[in-house]
Amino acid sequence: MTTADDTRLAMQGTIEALTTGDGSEPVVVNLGPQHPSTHGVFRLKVTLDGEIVRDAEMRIGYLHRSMEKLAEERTYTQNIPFTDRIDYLAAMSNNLAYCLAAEELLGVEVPPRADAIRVMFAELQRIASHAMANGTFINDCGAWHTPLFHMFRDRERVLDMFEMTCGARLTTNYMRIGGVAFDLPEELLPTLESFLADMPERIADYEALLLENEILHARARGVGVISLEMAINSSLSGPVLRATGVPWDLRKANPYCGYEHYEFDVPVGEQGDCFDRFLVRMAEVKQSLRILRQVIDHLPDGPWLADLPLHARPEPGEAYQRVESPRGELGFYLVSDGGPAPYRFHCRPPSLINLSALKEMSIGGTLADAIVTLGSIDIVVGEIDR
Amino acid sequence: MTDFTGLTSVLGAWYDFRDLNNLQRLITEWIADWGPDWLASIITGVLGALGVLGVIGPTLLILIWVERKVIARFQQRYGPNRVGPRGLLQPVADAVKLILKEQLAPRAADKLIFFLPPVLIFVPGILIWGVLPFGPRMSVADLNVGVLFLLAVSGTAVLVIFMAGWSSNNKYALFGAMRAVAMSISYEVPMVLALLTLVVFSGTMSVNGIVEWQQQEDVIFILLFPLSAIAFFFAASAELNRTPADISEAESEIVAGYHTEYSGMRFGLFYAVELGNTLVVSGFIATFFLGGWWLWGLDQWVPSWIILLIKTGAVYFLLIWTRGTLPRLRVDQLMGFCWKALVPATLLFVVVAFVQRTLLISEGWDTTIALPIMAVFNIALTLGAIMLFARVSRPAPLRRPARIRMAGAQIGGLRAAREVASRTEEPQFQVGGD
Amino acid sequence: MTIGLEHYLALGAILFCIGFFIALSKKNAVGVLIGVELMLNAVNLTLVAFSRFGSAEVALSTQVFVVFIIAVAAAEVAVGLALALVVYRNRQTISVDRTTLLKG
Amino acid sequence: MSDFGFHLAFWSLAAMTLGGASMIMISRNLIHAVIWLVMSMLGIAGLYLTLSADFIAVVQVLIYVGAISVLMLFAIMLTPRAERDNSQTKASAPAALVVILVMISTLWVAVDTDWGAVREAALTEQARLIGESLIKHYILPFEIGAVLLTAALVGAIALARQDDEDAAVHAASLQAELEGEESIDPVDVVDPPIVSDTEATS
Repeated sequence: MTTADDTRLAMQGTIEALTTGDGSEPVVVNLGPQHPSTHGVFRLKVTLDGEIVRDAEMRIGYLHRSMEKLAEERTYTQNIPFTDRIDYLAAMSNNLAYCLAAEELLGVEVPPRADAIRVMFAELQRIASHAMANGTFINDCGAWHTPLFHMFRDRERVLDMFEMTCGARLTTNYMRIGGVAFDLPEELLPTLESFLADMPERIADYEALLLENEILHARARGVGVISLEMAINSSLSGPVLRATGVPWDLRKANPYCGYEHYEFDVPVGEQGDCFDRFLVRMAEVKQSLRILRQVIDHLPDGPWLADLPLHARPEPGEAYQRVESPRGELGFYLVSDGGPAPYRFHCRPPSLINLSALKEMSIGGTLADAIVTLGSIDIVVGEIDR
Repeated sequence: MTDFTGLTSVLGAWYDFRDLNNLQRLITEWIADWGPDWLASIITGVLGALGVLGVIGPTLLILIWVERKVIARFQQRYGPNRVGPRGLLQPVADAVKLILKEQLAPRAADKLIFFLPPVLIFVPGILIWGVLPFGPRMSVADLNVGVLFLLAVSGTAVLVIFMAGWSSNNKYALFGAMRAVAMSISYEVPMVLALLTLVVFSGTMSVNGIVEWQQQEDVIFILLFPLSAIAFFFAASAELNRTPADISEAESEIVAGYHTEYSGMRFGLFYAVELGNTLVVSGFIATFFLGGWWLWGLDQWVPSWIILLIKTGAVYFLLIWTRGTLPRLRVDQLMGFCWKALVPATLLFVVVAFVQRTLLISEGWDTTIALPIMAVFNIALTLGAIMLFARVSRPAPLRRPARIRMAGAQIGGLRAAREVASRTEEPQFQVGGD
Repeated sequence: MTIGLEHYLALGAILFCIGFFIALSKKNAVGVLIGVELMLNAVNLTLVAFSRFGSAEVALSTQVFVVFIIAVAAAEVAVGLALALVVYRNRQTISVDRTTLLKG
Repeated sequence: MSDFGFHLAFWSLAAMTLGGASMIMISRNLIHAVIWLVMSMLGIAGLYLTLSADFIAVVQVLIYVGAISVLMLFAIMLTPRAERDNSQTKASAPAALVVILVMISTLWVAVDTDWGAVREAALTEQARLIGESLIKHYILPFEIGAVLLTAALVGAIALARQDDEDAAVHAASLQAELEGEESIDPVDVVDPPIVSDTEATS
C-alpha cells in the first residue's frame, strides 16, 4: 500500500523543520498503523502546520482479509461465521443483516419468536457496542481508561448473556437463515430482568459523572463539526448522522424483524460535534433498554427456526437488506446464480462511509482534535477493510 | 521544641526518634574530637544525603504500587495482586523487567544528548528534597532562599526534557518536548506568584521559616490563601506533566511524548523520576499549605516527620485522584487557562497579601482576631474569582447548551431534520450552556 | 595558598575574552547572543568577587548591580531573539555575514 | 578560604565554566552550543556559592538556566535546520588576534594591581539586604529597570507577532502548495476580489 514517496519519507529519518514561522514546510506525521488511538490498524497521514492540521489522508487495508471473495466459495449457511468477523464489536447485527438478505433470496418465512429474539439480541449488542464506543471516546480525550472500565462492566454483563445463549462472547454466530440457532436458555430471562433493573441507575451515574465535566466539554464541544447537508451528501449514517440533526433511523424508516410493534424514540443532536455524538449514543442506550423491556413483556413462544434444507439453493436473483447496526446502516447485497454459494457477497460498511467525513471534520483543528474526532466517529477497522 | 514533663531525659538523646538530627549530631561530635573537621562536614553531608535517599528509595517503590492499586480501584478492578503478597513486589518485578530489556537508540539520534537525559533528570528531582523540612531542625539544607531554590531547580528540569525530546529524532518526541517546554515555562509564573503570597505573609523565603510562621500564628496557609493553594496545585501538576495537563506524554495523541524512543531502564528512570517528583511536590504542597511537620501541637507527641508523611500522602492521593479521573486539556486550552485565569488570579492575591500584610504590621492588628477575618475574606474572594472565571471565559461553542431531541414520528431526511429543529418544546436532554 | 580576589578576576577575564571571541566569530545570530551572554556573566562574576573581597560598604551595592545586570541581560536576549526571528522571516537567513542590507 | 574542600570546589567549578565556554567555540551544532552554555552557567552559579553570594547564585540558575537558555532553544527551533550550524565567520582569525590582546591586558591588570585590604567576613542574609536596598536606596534604578523590562516585553512581542493577515496568507499558501497549485498572490487572501452578487449565487 505504501507509495514511493511514503517510503522516501519514512527512510528519510530526519525531522522536517518543525516551525510555525512562514516559509517553513509543514511536518508530515504518520499516525501510523501502530498508534494507541487509531482503534485498530489504520493509518492517518496528517500534514501539520505547527499543531494545526492542514491535510489528513487516510490509508486503510491493513486488515483486509478478502472476505467477500472467500464467501463466494461457501454455501449460504457456511458464510454466517464470516459476518461475525466483519464488525467484531457488533456481531449480532451483522448476522441479522446477512440472514435477512439470505431469507429474502430464499423466500423463507421467519417465525415470530425468532423475530423477537433477533430484536432482543440486536438491541443488547447495541448497548455493548455503544458502551465500548463512548468509553474509548473519553479515553481518547485523555481520561485514563476510568470511564472505559466502568462501561466495560455493563458490556461484560451483556457478553455473559451472549455466552449463555450461543456459547461465544464476541463472534456469536447465533443467527441462522430462517431464525436463530438455539432457543433461549431458561436462566437468560432472569439475568436479562436483573440487567434491565440495574442499567438505569448505572446510566444515571455516567450522566452525573461525565455530562457536567468541564474538561470534556472543552475538549469535545465544537470539535469535529460536520454540517447537516455535508452529512447527508456524504451518506453518513447512524449516531454520526443523527448527531447533526437528521432523524434517520432504519428501525423506523424501514422496519424489519417486527420493529414497528415496539415504540421507542430516535435521539437527534443539534450541532453535529463530537459531544453530540457522545450524547446521542448515551440516549440510544436508554431507548434500547425500553425496547428490551417490551420484547420481554410479549415474547411469543413457538418455533425459533423455520425448517429449511441445510444447503438450500435459491433461484437466481439478487437481494439487499439493511439493518441499523450500532455504527449506522449496515447492508448485505447477495446475488445468487442458482448454485449453493452466493455469486456475489457484498457488505455496505457504515464505518468506512462515516470515516470518509474525517478529513472534512479535522482540517483546521489541532492534532489532538483529530484524534478525538476519530474516536467519536467510532470506527471498526474489521468492517472498513473486510 | 517546647519541653513537657516526664520525658525531659529522653529529649536530645540519640534514640529520641522525634528529631533524627540527634543521631547525626552525636556522630559528628564523636568524629570531631579525633578527626579533622572537614571529614566531619563530609560525613554529615553523606549522612544527610543517605537520610533523604533512604526516604525516597522505599517510598518510591511503595508509591508505584499505591498508585496502580488506587487507580485500579477507581476503575472497578483489583490492580496488581499476582507478584508478592497483594502485589507488593510488582514494582520490583517492573524494575527487573526494565533492567533486562534491551536499551535501543534510534540510528539518527544525537548520541551524546540522547544518553544524558535519563541521568540528568534525576538531578532536579533529588536536589529539591534538600529544602524540604521534615522537622524543626530536620532539613538537609535550610537555605534562607529555600523557595527560590525550589523554583530554580524545578526550572532546569525543562531543559532535560527538551534534550530528551529533541535528541531522539522522532516527531512524536519533538512534539512532546516542545509542548513540555512551552507549558512548564508558562506554568512557572503562577507557581512563583502563588509562593510569593506565602513569602510576603510569612516574611521569610526559607521553607522552614514558612512552617514556623504557621506554627506561631496557629493557622495553615490553605485557609488564608485558598486560591494560591489551587493555583500551586494545578501549576505543580502541569510541571510534573500529570493529567489533566499531561500533554507532553499524551498517549492518545503523541504516543509517549518525549520518552517515546527510550526503552529499557532509561524509560524506567523517566518513570521513577516522575513519581519521585510527584512525591516531593506533594510534600511541598503539604509543607506550604497544610503546615508541614506541625499540627496544632500534635508534633510534641507524634514525630514531626510522620505528620509530614501523612499530609504528603493525603496530597498524593489527591494527585492520583485527578490523574485517574480527569480527561486531558488541549495545548492551547492549557496555555489559555494559565495566562487568562491563573496568572490574573494569583496577581490579585499577591496584591491582597501585600495589603493584609501591611495591615498586620503597620496597623499592628492583633493577629488572633485579624487572621480569621482575613481568612474568611480570602475564601470568599477565591470563590468569587472562580465563579467569575467560569462565567467569563467560556469559549463560544460552550455557550449554547448541547440538546438532544427525540424525533418522534418525523423520520426522514432534510425536511424532517428542519421540522425537528424547528420544534420549540422542551428538549429531552439538555447539558451545559449558561 | 588561599583562593583570593586575583583568582576570580583572572577567571572573569578569561571568560570575558572567550565570550568576546564567540560574539565576534559566530556566523549565526543566536551564536552571537550566546557570546554576549558569556561576556555579561564574566562581568557579573568579577562584581560578585569584588562584593565578597572588597570593602564593607561596596559589598551590597555590587550585588544589587549584578541583579540589575541579570535583568537587563534577560531583556536584551528576549529582544535580540525577536529581532533574529523577524530578520529570518524577511531574509530567510539569520547568518550574520549574509544580512548585509546596509552595505553600499 | 584555604582548606582543601574550598580549593577542590573552586578549581573544579572553574574548569567546568571555562571548559563549557571553550566547547561553545569548538562545537559545530548550535544546540550543543546552547547546552554547553548551560553547563558553564551552572559552573558560574557554583562559583557564586563559593563567594557565599547564595541569592545571586539561585537567581542565576533561575534566570539563565531556567529561562534564557530555553528561550534560545525556542529561537533555534523556530529557524530551520539549515541555519543551525555553529561555524566561524571569515573574520574569525583577526578577531582571535584582537581577543588575545584584550585577554593579555585584562589578565595583567587583574593579577598585578594591588587591590587593597581584603575583607574576610562574607555578607550574610543577602536576600533581605538586597531586597531592602532595592526598595530604599536604589528605588529609582529599580523603577527604571521595571520600565525597561516592560518595554522589552512589549517590544519582543510586537516584533515577533505575526498578525492575522500574515497568518491567513501563510495558511492559504500552504493549502495551495498542498493542492499542487503554483504559488498564490497574497493580495487575493488579504482583500479578496469583490465577487458580484450574480456570480456568487449562480
